[in-house]
Amino acid sequence: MPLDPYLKEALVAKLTALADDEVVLAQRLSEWVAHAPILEEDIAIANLAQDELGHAKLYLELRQELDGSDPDRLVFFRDPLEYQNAILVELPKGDWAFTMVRQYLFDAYENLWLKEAEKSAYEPLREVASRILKEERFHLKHSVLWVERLGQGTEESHRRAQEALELLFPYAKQLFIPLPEEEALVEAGVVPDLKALEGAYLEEVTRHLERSGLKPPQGGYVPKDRKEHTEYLWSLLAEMQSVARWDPEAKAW
Amino acid sequence: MPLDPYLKEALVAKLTALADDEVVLAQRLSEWVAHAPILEEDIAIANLAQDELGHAKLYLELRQELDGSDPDRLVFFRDPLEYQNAILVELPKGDWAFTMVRQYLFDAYENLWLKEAEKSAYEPLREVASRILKEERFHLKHSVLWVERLGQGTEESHRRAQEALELLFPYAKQLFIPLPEEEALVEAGVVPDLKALEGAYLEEVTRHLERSGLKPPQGGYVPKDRKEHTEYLWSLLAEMQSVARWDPEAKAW
Amino acid sequence: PERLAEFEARIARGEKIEPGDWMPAEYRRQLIRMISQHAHSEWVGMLPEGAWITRAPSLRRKLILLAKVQDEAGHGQYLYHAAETLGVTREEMVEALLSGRAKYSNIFNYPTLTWADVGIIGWLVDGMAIKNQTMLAQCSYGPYSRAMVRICAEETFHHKQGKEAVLLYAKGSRKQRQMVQDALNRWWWPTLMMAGPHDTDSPHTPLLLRWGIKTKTNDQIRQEFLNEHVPELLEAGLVPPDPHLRYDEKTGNWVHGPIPWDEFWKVIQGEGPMNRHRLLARRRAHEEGRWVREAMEAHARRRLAQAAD
Amino acid sequence: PERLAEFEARIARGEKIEPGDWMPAEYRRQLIRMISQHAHSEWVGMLPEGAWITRAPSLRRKLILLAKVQDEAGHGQYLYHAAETLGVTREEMVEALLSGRAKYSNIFNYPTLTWADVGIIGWLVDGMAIKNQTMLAQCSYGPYSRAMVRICAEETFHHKQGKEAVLLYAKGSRKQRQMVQDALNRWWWPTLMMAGPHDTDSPHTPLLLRWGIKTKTNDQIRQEFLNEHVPELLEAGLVPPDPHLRYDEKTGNWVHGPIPWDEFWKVIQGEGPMNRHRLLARRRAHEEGRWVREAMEAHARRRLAQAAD
Repeated sequence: MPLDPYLKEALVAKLTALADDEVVLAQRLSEWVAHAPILEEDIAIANLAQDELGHAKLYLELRQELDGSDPDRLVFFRDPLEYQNAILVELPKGDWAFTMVRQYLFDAYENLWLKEAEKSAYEPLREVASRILKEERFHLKHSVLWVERLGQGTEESHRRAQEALELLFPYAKQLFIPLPEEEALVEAGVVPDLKALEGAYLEEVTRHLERSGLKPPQGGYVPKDRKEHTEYLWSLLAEMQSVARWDPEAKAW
Repeated sequence: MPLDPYLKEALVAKLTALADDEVVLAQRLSEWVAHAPILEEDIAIANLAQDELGHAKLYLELRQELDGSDPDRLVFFRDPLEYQNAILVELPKGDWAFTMVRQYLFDAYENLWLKEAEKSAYEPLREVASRILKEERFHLKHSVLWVERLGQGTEESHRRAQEALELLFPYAKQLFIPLPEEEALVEAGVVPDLKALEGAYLEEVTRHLERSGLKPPQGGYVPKDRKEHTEYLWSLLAEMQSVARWDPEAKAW
Repeated sequence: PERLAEFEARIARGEKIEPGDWMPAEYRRQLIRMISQHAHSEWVGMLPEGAWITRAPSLRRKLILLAKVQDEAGHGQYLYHAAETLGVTREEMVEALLSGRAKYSNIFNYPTLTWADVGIIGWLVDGMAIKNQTMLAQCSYGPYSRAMVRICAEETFHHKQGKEAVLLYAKGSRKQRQMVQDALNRWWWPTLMMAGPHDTDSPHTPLLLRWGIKTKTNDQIRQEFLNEHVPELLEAGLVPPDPHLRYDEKTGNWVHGPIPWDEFWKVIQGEGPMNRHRLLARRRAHEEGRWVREAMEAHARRRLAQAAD
Repeated sequence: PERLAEFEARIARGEKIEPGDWMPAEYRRQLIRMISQHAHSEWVGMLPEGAWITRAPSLRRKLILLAKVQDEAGHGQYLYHAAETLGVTREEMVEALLSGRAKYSNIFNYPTLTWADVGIIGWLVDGMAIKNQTMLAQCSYGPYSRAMVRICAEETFHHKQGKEAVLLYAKGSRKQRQMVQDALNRWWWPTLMMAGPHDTDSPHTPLLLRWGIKTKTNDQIRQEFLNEHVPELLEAGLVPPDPHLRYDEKTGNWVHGPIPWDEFWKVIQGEGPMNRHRLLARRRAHEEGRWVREAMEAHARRRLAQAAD
């Protein structure tokens, strides 16, 4: 399918936002590597971080095909206010409950989105969505199980999971707020209609959370768009970009 | 007193090392501001951080008189391997016991050193030492009291203070390792002889720690020189220098 | 009623009410509410700026910011003391804050996204705060009035430093200019809302005015702020994000467009961008500091016991 | 003694010893010591490299490093399993590590100060490890030998990737070249010491050789490492920090200067630069993970109980 200039620009923006979520989430997951509660989860979390980062790379390579931009420049040389990630993924790593509840909320969204994106009218996105979905199914299994374990484990794990949920749940709703240019992409069948997915998402996660003994909170602040961030993003990127930006004369890393 | 070129170079190195300790310690203290256990200690810790940073500025201004270097360039644009701080001050902030035991170990050293430095043959250093000593006496009072409170407080505070001491104590000894060029400065009466101070220091801190119910550990790794660092310094500086280095075109901050 | 008349007469004469003096229960209640909110605002207000101490880009700015945040902690301390003169304890006030019952200034429920935010907060947020505090320095309650005099002096300093930084960046590099304009865009409406709802929506105001707790209305304060700051911002090449902003020749006032009050009420009800984060940060510091406070108390008891021997 | 003779004959014939087979107590003891040390080394070894995942400077390097550290966790897992076949539990081994009784490779008691350290570790530290592991793949104990075959394949990959990064930086910018030479200076001697003390100071070696646990001596391993890596380093313009390093025409070997064994023994005794930090990091993860493991167990019990209904 040929993209007109307006659609092309909108798709570039959308791919960037998709990649930014993955990059930032991978960074938070990376903070856990070598510090997980059991060795098996060190493996799992390194694997998750790797997959999310790999997905970011796929999205940015799609973008590269459209506008010739360099994925590494985008990741390591964009400033915090240029990042288009959702706040959900930038919040500090917290404890294991926070990490797993966040992962679950994100995985459930991503699975839904990808299943629809597999039907995209834009073939390259369709292919990438299928590739990513294969891995994301495993992510979701993993985080579904953890939500259940924590929710139904001990009193302490339940308390921690519920506390995490209180903070995180409103931010999950931000994932369903489209970009300003996204409507045209939806109409052209290029990307799924987020607004149409939100209901199914809330139903699905509420069901699983409640089955696990957890209660999704009412209310809370939902960011209005992806220009909003928190105080935590600057430091996350300062650390992440510190080597890449350390020597202006370095040509390759 | 006129300094010959060799002494001048040695003094530049020494002033930088002195400043680096203060800059890095101020950074770790800054991480506490707004998060202290009581409001009064938020005030105290902000004040400590400010004083330490002010001292760094004084040392770097002395250096500026010698070689025209810009204090801000030195602080915000030197790389981690160029920093000459002792490892004691770069270790992550830890809990309140870690912070206060470290502060005590550093304050006790600084007070001893400054009392001798007040007799320096180099007048500008003499003056700076007197100015700094006025503040450092208060710092020492504050950290002496905290060591006592924690050591003799509750079982938990004692355990935490002792654990902090286990890790920190060997690093305090690094403070008494002179720079390669320092001997000439000592002979010329410009700076105190660290080796001569170490005995008095160990005696003083051991006495206070033991009076507070804490036991300085035997052994442990003592860094051999100020080129040694840990994994923690890169991130500390990445955060600290992130705004200053963010825009190569910015001329002033 | 006789005592009330006498009390109101004292206020009318411009006398200060002092802790031991008789006062209406409602006067006490309003003051406790206002002073403790004000104290909480200082304490919570350390968080958004405090987040940038570790990243301040020069020795001088870092020293200034440390001093500023230290001042805020100090203001918190005076204000808690001032409130204590009305018969409430610090513990009660802190507990009210941590449980989410007590309020603090809405402005601190917005995040500081870049270093420029620190400058904008110093200039505009403190600028608005000073308007309010200068008025409160005239307050009829002595301890509050005196705390305000002291606080105002320090705030004026912060205001100057914030302005100086913003003006520097406004004529700095392309990225610096962008950074500071972005920060202005984010902080403009929250700052205007700091003065509180319009007079018509502010039921407490008449009573507070009568008892000399306030001497100006919210809209008066907001107007003073605008008249001072808008010309200076424009002069610096910065543009407030209000397409309706205009100068009214007749009144000599700067007139703003519609304020997003919906947002204001949401934030007050706990649904602002950083409400949960601020409370969590305060609760976490409180929780993690518990063993420290216990050690302090245990040590103090031991000292006391030794002294008694 | 008869069984011992038969056991030694099997080894002499190149047969593998398997878990159920008879083996001398000392053989079992030595293997448990070696395999668990090896497992601990993988687990602790995740820390110095893991510290740089958040700072890796490109998508590709970050993916490679994540995969590498994941592999290390995986190696730890196989090796704990291999040790378990000898009748020791993971809990016992972990407890021995956390209490400081068990050893792990000295090399992980040095800090990673810059990004170049990650490249140097991949190339040199893994290079030395491969020499050792290739030998251990011939080990007479089946499960250890098979774990080593699998591990070697992955390590070879890490080795190649480390070398590729180092070579790139060695011909990169001035700062990159400096960074990588600095890293080489810091890691050179610790890497040479990884092969263990000289044969003359290594009392276990003869027995380990006889029982086919090892098939080469420490000095042989070290020599192989030098002969492979020194020419490649020099070719890249990097200079090992050993003024006595020279090529011996007669033997065809690269000959190193005196190794700082004092430091080696200190580090083994717990007095290396990062010993306390490594143990603390492992203990802290263990402590902070306790409630998680408890939740896992509680959940598993509940599941089991439900299944039984």
